[in-house]
Amino acid sequence: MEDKMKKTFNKLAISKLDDFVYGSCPNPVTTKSGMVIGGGLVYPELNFTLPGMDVNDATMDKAARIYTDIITTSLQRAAELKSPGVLIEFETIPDFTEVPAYGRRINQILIDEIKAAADKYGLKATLRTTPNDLREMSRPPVMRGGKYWDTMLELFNNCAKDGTDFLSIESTGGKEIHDDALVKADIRKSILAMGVLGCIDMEFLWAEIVKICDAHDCLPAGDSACGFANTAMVLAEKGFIPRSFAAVVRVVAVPRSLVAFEQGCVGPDKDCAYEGPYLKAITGCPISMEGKTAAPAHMSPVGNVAACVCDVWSNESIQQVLLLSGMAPVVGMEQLIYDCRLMNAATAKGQQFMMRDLLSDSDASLDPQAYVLSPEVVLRISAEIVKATPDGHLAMTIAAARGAIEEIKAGITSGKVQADKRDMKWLDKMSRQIDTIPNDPHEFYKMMEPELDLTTFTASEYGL
Amino acid sequence: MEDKMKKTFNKLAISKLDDFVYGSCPNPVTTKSGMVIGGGLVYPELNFTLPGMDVNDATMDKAARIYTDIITTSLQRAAELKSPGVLIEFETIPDFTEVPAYGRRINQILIDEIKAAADKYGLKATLRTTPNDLREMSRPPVMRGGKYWDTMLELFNNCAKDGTDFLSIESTGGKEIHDDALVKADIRKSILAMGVLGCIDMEFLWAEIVKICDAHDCLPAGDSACGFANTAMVLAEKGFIPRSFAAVVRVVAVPRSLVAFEQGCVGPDKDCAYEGPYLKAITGCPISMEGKTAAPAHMSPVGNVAACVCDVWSNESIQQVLLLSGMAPVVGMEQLIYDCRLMNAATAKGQQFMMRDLLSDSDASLDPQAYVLSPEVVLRISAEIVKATPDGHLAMTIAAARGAIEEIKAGITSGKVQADKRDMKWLDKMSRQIDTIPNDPHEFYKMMEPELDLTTFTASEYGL
Amino acid sequence: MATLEQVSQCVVDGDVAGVQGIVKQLIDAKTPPMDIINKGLVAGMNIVAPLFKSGEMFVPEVMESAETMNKGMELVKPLILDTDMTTKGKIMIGTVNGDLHDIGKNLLIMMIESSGYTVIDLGVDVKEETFVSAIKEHQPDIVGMSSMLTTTMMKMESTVAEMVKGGVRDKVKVIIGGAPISPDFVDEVKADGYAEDASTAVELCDRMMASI
Amino acid sequence: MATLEQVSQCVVDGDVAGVQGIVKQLIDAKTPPMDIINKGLVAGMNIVAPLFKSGEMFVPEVMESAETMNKGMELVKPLILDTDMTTKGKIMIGTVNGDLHDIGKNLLIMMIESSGYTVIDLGVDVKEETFVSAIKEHQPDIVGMSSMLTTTMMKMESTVAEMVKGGVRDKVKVIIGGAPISPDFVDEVKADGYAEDASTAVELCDRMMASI
Ligand SMILES: [Zn+2]
Ligand SMILES: [Zn+2]
Ligand SMILES: [Zn+2]
Repeated sequence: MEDKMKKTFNKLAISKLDDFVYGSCPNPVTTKSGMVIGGGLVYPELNFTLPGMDVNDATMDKAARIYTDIITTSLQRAAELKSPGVLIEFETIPDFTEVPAYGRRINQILIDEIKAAADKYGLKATLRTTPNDLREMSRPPVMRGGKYWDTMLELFNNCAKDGTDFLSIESTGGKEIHDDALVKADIRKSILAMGVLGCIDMEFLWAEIVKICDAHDCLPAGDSACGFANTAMVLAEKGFIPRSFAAVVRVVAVPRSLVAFEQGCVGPDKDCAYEGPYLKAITGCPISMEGKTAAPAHMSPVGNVAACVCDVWSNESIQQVLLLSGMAPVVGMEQLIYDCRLMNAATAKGQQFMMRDLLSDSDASLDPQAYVLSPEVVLRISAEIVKATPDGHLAMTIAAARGAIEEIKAGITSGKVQADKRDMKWLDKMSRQIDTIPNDPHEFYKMMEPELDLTTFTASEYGL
Repeated sequence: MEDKMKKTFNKLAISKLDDFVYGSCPNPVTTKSGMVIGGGLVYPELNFTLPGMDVNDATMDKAARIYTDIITTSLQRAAELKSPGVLIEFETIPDFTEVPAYGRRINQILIDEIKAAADKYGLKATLRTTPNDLREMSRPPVMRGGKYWDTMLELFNNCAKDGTDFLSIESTGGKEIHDDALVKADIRKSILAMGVLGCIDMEFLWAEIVKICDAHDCLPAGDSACGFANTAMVLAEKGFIPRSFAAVVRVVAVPRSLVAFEQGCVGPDKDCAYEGPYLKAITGCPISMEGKTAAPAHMSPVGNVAACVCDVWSNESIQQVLLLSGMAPVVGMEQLIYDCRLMNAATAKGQQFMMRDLLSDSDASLDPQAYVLSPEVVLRISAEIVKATPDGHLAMTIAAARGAIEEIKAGITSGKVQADKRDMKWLDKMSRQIDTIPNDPHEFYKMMEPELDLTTFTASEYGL
Repeated sequence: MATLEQVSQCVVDGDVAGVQGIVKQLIDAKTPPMDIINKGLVAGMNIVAPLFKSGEMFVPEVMESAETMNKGMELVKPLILDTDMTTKGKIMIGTVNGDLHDIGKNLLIMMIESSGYTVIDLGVDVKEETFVSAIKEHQPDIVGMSSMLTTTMMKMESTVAEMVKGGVRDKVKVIIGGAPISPDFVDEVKADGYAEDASTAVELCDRMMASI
Repeated sequence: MATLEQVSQCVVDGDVAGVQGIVKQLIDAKTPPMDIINKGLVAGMNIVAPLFKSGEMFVPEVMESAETMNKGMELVKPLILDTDMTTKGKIMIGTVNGDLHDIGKNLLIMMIESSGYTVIDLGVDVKEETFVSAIKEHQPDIVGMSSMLTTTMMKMESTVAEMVKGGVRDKVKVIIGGAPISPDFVDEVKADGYAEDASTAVELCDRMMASI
């Protein structure tokens, strides 16, 4: 079993703290509308979803009206607030991917309204389309073919053809194993799920998505370990699993999400991929991040620190509900724009590094999950990850886990990060577990096989 | 007709830009729970309201459950995020003031749960109670007696007795005239409404509220020109009236809201009083402000600049509705805490002035309403206002209006603030109108009387 | 020689002081009074409305235009029969029980009135029974209710219920609006239409009248 | 000499490796098997549940406790009659049609099971008809439905409707939960109860069972 990296990242694209800041990166991306993402300014990225309702033939007109209303009012507000540009994410709901005609219809509405806002207000905007990873609708998941695969690719293809600027996905390869890793706080299983299964699956999946992008005037943007590391964050926030465990899982996700870039992604990486700062350090590509302004979608311990090196700043998602001032997506747009204004004002004065450090200082000492997102920690662990690149994804993932554990331990010991009294015990336990992992992914899989629930998982779907 | 100022502010409490920043002020206020407001840290202030529902005997149990749920979950989140302290505002809905037993019951729930959170988490929290100004329920309003006056004072009294820390109100004296001033963009009528009627009424009203506070262990916090200047902001945001007019109205509100401090208020002034920075400069007392994090309550052009010199940072209000992550008030608490963390992180590094300037830079040039909230403009106009103090409230209000007009004109001319092409015309028109105002408030009132709708307004209620 | 276009322009410019002079000239020149109204004064307001909607005119300017139109009307009205004066319809407006917000309601009334409707303003804090008895008295085509508070929006439902009880619900169209009101709320309170703001309210009324 | 307290402690500590040795000693010492279960194993889980709720124990620790309990049970079960084993009730759980989220559902099942209920797990993306046929087959006391998406929450309503049609609605209590679900939603979909999270779900089930 060999990694099929089209591109390899043997060294950091950004190695110095003085080059690592929000708004700019070595490989900025220019959109059709002329926004240069990573070219200096931080742009807002708005995502939104339907309120509680059924989606079917009978309700699609209503759904279309709701999306039309959301996009027109949000773009109008962006124009009123003189935003220099806006990224819109269309993260589909499962029904929209299952019935690609539904998803395509909404996608077209967004494309049309973005165009209309350009004409009406001179607003620059760009669209990211993120279909659902339908493959887990089969239980156990069927990863490389079958009706869900075909259906999902149909939506990717059609949206690319219709003029979407970016394609993304939150791919789920390995999740069927990782869910169990999370509730058992089992770091080995997490490493197997993301560092072996996830990487194998993303190589296959992203090779396909990149092909679709190449066939149309469309850019492959990136993936998110949302169902892995964000689920860990949510569970930690509820007190279900240790925060230190969730922090390590976050970093374990890095080599997995990096695979998208090895296969040709150019960014901006997905907003909910909090592993983004690592990807930016390693690849030099722009990233989208979300933090306090995404609180309507999920609470987090990383509300400010998440912004330190973002190139796009997102609200994650909000359903169309009426708040006192207006509809929630418009509120989200306004809040994002003010956040971006503040960061960009600092850049205009050459104070972006100082702002970055304040964003980091304000959170990093309060939670290990925030600590591992602080720029200097990110750079140190990223350096460990790329050192392991020649040895493949499993080695990189082990390096990520080890790096995170050592950094958090050192942070706790030196008082740089507060921790629960139980965290050190868990970190030690994780260290010991990682020491038992063999270097060969196949051997590792064989070792773990007895502990896997094989009713939820088909090894051959991963070429194992 | 003479102004009855118990305290006069003949000079600025803060006259230098280097002393004018968020989090600290010359006259900090210490709460029973040990928070020092204006003593260095910016604290969050959370306000919330019921979702769409009737309030009556049959539903009060439900309302009580909702308030209990809001306060417990919000304080829990504040504790989880390690907030150094929290201000809770109970801004009543009209039914709670009309039936003081309702308001008192909810107020007691908040007091109890604040106490419970102190015991459970060690969280410092404090309560501001803001009854409604019921007097406008009579049409024309009855300002100095009658059933609405008695009912309103009953709630003030009982909440003070029960242990509320702060009393506030958004008083409405003069609003019956000001509504018309707004839709006609008539600056003279605005000055009459706030600089004469509002000031006269607030002297009377706040003398009473301060008495109530003195009788109990309670502090008079301050008033807001919400129904005046915030209505102007909302109308300007809809494109109904000129932004420059709304900006001038904001500053016109300053002497009116200052009356609360002349009568003994100590702050923190009301969150929605965007005239707060002026009050802080003049009185040296702490202020609460709201901006981007209050977008669920109302959109605004001052999302960041509003924070420049705040001591408390508020969400204005949010109804109890479910968002994707949880209930909206908890989301509000989280967002406020992250905003405060960032400001406080800057203070910890001695970079609070730099942060203040970025907050200002990011908005001030984009809208005259933001421009008049930038700290240096605030200090300059405030200096003009206090110069007029010996001549009374009308003179101060005229000075405020003139100062605002001149500053905005100069800002537009020098390119410091963008304006609509029609703004300069409106500024000139306002200047000309102000030139016709006599110095004597009585004479001014007589001059304006023919233009007033006397069916909506009773002069004798203002001692005129 | 004064023209009907000049009358329109006066209205657009809100030239309260100048309009009567021009209208007088036209009357003296035997211009048909209904032309002065329809091709002059009302034509002017028909230019104003879209300018307001697109943000090129402010409310105070629209109010001056409306005042200018009324000034012109003062001179023309005595010259025509009452029956010649048409109204687009009769609309009754009120802020619901417990709610004191009136500035939005007043803007709405101004917009609706100057677009050619007859308006009956019930004011603020209007009790359920008051709506019903006023409907019986004035027989409006449309009843508009506004609410600005989450705790008064439910009064729309009880007001409609009271209309049903009073036997007048099917005699009027009911439209609603206000900050906490979403389009879905129309069904919930059994109303007929929703308007987001003053401009769209006029369009809504036009649609409602067309469907009566 | 081993004690029942030691058994409890093993469960609390999640001592999967050690529990069987101690249980064996107690069996050899003729401790009544039902005492080993109730005063040892179950007593341990009764300590665990509140520690989890207060945040002093993590889910993986609770899972180890549950596993420890099961290890102990393996030895004791053959010594008792099937009829001696009581269950607090039978609960059926599924994520609704179109929804793939299962981690929350699985946590819930673990918590409910280790508190003494028998659980039937229908999995994710459970069609309306599947709920109904499974109710007929397994005859649970309570049916729990979860949904994590605003666009699948409505499936709760259609599932309850299907239960009515299938004639099984009044044979079970229906409880619901999930991120987009608010307590008010219970009435909307005609369910019987709402749980905010796994801990409160157990309490809800206890209340529901008491009311049956
Ligand atoms: Zn995600
Ligand atoms: Zn997203
Ligand atoms: Zn207010």
